[in-house]
Amino acid sequence: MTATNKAGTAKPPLLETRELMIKFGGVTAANNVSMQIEAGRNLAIIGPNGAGKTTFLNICTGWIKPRSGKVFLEGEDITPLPPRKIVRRGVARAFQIPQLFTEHTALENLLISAAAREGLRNPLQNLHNIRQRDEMMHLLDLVHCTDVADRVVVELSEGQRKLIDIAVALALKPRLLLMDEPTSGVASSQKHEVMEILVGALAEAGVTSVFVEHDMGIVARHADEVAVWNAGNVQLRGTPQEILEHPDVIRDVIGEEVA
Amino acid sequence: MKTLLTTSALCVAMPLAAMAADKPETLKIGMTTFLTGPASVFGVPARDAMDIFVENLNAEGGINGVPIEVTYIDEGAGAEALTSEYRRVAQTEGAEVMLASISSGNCQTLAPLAEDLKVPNLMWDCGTQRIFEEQSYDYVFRPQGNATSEMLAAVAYLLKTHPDFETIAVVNQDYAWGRDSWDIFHTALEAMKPGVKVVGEFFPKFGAPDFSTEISRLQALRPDVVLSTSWGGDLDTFVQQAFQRGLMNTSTFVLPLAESSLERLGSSLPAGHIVGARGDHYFLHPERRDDADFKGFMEQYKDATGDIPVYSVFHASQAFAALKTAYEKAIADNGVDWPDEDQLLAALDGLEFQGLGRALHLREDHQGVESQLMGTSAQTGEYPFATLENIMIFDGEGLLPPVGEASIDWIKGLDASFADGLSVKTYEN
Amino acid sequence: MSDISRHTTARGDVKSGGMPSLRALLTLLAVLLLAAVPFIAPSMQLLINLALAKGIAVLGVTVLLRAGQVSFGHALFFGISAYAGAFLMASLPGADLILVLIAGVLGAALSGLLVGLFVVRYRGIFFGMLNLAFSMIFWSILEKFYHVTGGADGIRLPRPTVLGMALERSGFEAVIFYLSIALMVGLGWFTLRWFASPVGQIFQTIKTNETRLEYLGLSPKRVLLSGYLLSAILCGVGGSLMAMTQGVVTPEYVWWVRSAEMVFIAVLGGAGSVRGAFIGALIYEIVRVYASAYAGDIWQMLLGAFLLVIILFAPKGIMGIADGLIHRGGKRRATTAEEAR
Amino acid sequence: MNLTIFLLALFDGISYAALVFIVALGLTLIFGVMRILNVAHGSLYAIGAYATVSLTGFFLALGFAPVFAFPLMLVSAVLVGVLLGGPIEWLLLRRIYDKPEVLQLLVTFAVFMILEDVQRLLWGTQPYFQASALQALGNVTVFGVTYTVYQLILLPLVAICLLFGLRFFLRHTVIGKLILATTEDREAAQSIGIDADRVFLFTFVVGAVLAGLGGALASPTTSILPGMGADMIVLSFAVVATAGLGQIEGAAVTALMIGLGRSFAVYVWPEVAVLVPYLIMVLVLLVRPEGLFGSPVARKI
Repeated sequence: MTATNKAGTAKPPLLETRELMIKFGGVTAANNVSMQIEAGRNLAIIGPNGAGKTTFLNICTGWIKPRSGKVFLEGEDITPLPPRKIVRRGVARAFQIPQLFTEHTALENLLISAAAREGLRNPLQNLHNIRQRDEMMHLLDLVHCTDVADRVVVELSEGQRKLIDIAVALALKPRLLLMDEPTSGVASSQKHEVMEILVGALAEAGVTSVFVEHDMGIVARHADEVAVWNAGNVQLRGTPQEILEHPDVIRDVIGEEVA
Repeated sequence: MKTLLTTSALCVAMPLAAMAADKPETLKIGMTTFLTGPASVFGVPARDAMDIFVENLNAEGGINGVPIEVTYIDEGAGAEALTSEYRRVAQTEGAEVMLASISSGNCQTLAPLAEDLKVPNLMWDCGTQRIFEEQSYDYVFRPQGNATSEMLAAVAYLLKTHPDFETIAVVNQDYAWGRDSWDIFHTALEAMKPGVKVVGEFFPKFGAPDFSTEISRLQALRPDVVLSTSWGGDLDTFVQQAFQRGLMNTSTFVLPLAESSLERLGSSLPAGHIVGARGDHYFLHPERRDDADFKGFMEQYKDATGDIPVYSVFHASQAFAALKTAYEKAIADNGVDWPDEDQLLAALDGLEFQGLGRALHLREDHQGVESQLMGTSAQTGEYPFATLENIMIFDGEGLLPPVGEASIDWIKGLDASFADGLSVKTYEN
Repeated sequence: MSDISRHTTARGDVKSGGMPSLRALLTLLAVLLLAAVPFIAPSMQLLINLALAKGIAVLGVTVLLRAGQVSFGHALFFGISAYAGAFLMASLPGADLILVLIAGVLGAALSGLLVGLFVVRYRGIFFGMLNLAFSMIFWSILEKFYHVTGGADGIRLPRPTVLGMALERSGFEAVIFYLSIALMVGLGWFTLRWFASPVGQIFQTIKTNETRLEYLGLSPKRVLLSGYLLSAILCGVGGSLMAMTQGVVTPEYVWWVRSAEMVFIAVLGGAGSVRGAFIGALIYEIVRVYASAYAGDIWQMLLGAFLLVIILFAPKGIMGIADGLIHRGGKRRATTAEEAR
Repeated sequence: MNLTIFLLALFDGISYAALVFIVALGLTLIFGVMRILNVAHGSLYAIGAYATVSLTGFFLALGFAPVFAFPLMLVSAVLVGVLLGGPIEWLLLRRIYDKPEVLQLLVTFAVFMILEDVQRLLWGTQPYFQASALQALGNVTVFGVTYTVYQLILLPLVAICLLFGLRFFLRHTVIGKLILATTEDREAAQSIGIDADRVFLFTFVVGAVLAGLGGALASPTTSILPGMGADMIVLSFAVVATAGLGQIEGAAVTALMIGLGRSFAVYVWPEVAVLVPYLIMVLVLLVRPEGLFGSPVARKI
């Protein structure tokens, strides 16, 4: 994956958007967004509420269709595809509000994810007996949720659900993982620890990630690259250090965080 | 050796054993009838009547000292409940005779079942002519006429009273009875009066709440005659709406089942329309109304229910009469205390019996030969509803195809002289 | 007989990994008791046979309930299968029982696929209503096209042969009865396994989160369709058995009240429970027949009141009550895959 | 098809549509506000008809003029709403608002089964007919075709009044606005002090009154007999679903479509007349899943 970067322009970027436009009512949620996401990096997206960050993730995964503009995955136009087909091409997603099968246990959520990935069709095999069970237990271990493996999702804490949500996405073995505020709902004392675990897991699996984040401390420590969103477009892009020291960012974004 | 002896002893004993059954404490019979659903307009009166017949007979000591006990089965509860209940009553409760049923569909289901269960079954009210024409049964009998005799009587009456009509339209319920009865009526018309033009055929769905559309079309078509073999709420609604819209002033209605709606229709059935009763069933039966038993029953029934009896009550009376007569005949013929099944079946063959109407008899194919009464509606003021005048009672024999022949084929071979050849008695009212 | 008990013990073994649990034991006993009915209570045989046929159809409704969907038109597949069998018998007199069953199930599967392709776009009330509309269309056709379908009186379905043998009523009824028991055990076992399998588990997520389903790379419509097909086939098997047991098929098979009745039974037995479908059907049929025999005027009212009591006071149905009794005092673990077994 | 026949079909369709609309109106109102599809609606319709027939018969026997039948229809409808609708909501539905849709539907189905037998116990199995209201208004002849004033003029008039009356009520009265607010967002409405329980009770009673009124208005033209409710409920379901659940104006348009479709079918292709409502429903829903006038609900993630 990292080879792509070194090869330079020979290979198209992992994900690229060109001139995305969309409006909801009178609000411009995406205003001519053109962006490239290179493989092998963890890109953080920051910006005030309503800047269009989640909309960007929605468009990239096909949940919302842009009025104009296109999305490319390794050079292939995926704009018209429904989310499931984009997922099948290696783009997974975790959500701000965890999207889990609430009547299933944490482990079952992962097993179902693995089953979806492998396309298991045998109607006589028990879900708990599938070959990928150990792999999923390992994944649960990665997100430090082994102890709640057999608990039904509705019984879990918000933070645990966020982690399971990410693990479910990781279980698909994606190339690119899009996360919407991965640490919201996690106790602030544990945020860094959780991010540590996550980034480690991503690195181990060789997954590129894009995550929307409000906590600048997290961004500073765990992102390889930062994109600042404002009024439906990327305002700035750079290394965490460059961005966090930029006066506009200090004024618009960090100021708001403090407020 | 010993076995041989026993066997031969048994052989000797067998015919004797077959000669007499143990006299039961009660004669159990099962009767299927509609207690729920639209057809309960027939089912409930028949049950009420049956209760009266049974009570009366038991008060006299029953049949040869054996009182009768009836178990009713609701035809309205659906086919599964009906068949399983039928079996339960016939097998577990030990009913000796079953009376089934009102619905032709149920008759077609239950007739083969009765045959398989080997329980004598009197088809007391269903109209389909097909039963004995398509199959022969040992255990199934019909103590009443069928669609063929009923429709032919209506055709004959129409031809006798309105010889000059040219166009006809039909509005029948969309189910087997509505379709079959029109097939017979239409085939008969074509054979006996070939020039008649059918200007409209409507089959609104069973239980339709509204006939405005059909009536609008009939008003545009202006047929001389409108036929409807509908019954119950459908017939009431249709006649009421037709009356309201003035259709009954411009066309003559032929309503072969309207006897059962006379009381409910009240003043909405004007004078001059043709009314039938699926047999010679009429609470003012011109030949029977002065008889003591007829009058007595009418009063008893009126006291019990507050209504005048409709044809299903007559059919119940015929089934009951057939049952009672068959047992008495079997007992007398064999000189036994109580007949066994074979003796009962033998007695039923060719049985003659009389219910509230004229006497009937069963043909060799087990089909009953029933007279048919037709009349014309009249509002005399004597009752708050229409009564009949110009009543004709047709002898049933001429209205049925010969044994073994299918109705439709037989009717196709009839001609204009058919109506004149029938044996009929006419009464002013 | 022997193969029936083998099926049952096999299920018991799988369930608890070799240790027959109380539940498996009770199930085995219940099946054995049912199989003994022709000997101990012959007059109940027909009634129970009809209940079993209906139970298999209710199992189809149960499958959909697992995905949180309720169909008010599944009598459609029940009826299509029954009529397919009747038409087959009409055009091919003396056809074999197996052939009638196959024709019925094929008809149900095919129509299930066609109707399913449309209705899987809907959820909740609309899903239920659209199913209702399809069943009512078929019902109207049956009633209306009298010359083909026999109208409201339906079509008689003569007794099919059994493996080439023409049987008397009693023999045929015995065959149908044990066939129904075998199918109940076989299909019940299959459905249990299917519920616990990856496909079945994915199907049940329709109830909780379709967004995640889509983001697992799966089409919720396709997923729902797979279960819809299974449910149509199960209804089809039930319809064929019912038609052969009754010997007649009528449009009443498809009437909406019949569909509602299936949902009724599924909820009565315990919404989503495989055993509940059959227990519910048995209880329903028995209550209904005896209520109509002994309270001819108010049997509907009794059934309605019965349903109200169940929903208000025991919403998990009879299986919920039974579970409560079995597990009383014991710890209750509620993982879905476990429950599915 | 000449003009006369066209007009005939038109009249038939309109009078039929008016009646169906009145019944469907109550159903869609209840669903719109409470998200409950009330299967027992058909029974309330039937009981409204029975009550009208009995009351009218009683008062006519006392020597009242036939015109008196009209106020009695209203009385019957209100009786159905208050004596049946009220307790059904109060005793049963209130307990199940938090239960799954399936159970809610089944509760109303159970009520339907019970009420079917109640009708039979109270009124027996013989059909009733009470046409004095119809006769009181007489006939009108249009283009050589006789039609009853009741069906051609009164029924459509009542339907139109109800349509606009209910619109006005919901949008321009305090109670109406409370109902709409509760419909939009029940929790928000409760948080600003609206008693949702009372709104629901009121809505259900109004819906039941409309069902009863439908039956009352139908009674002069049709036989009242057991089972009449089951047919009506399926038909009004079809109207309501085709229109979009909770759409009042939509229900009017759909009822008209179904009424006209049916009456024209009788002239063009009688065999499919019964199929028309369901065909329209399936076709509409295939193209517009949320119904003709319903709006799609966006899923939020």
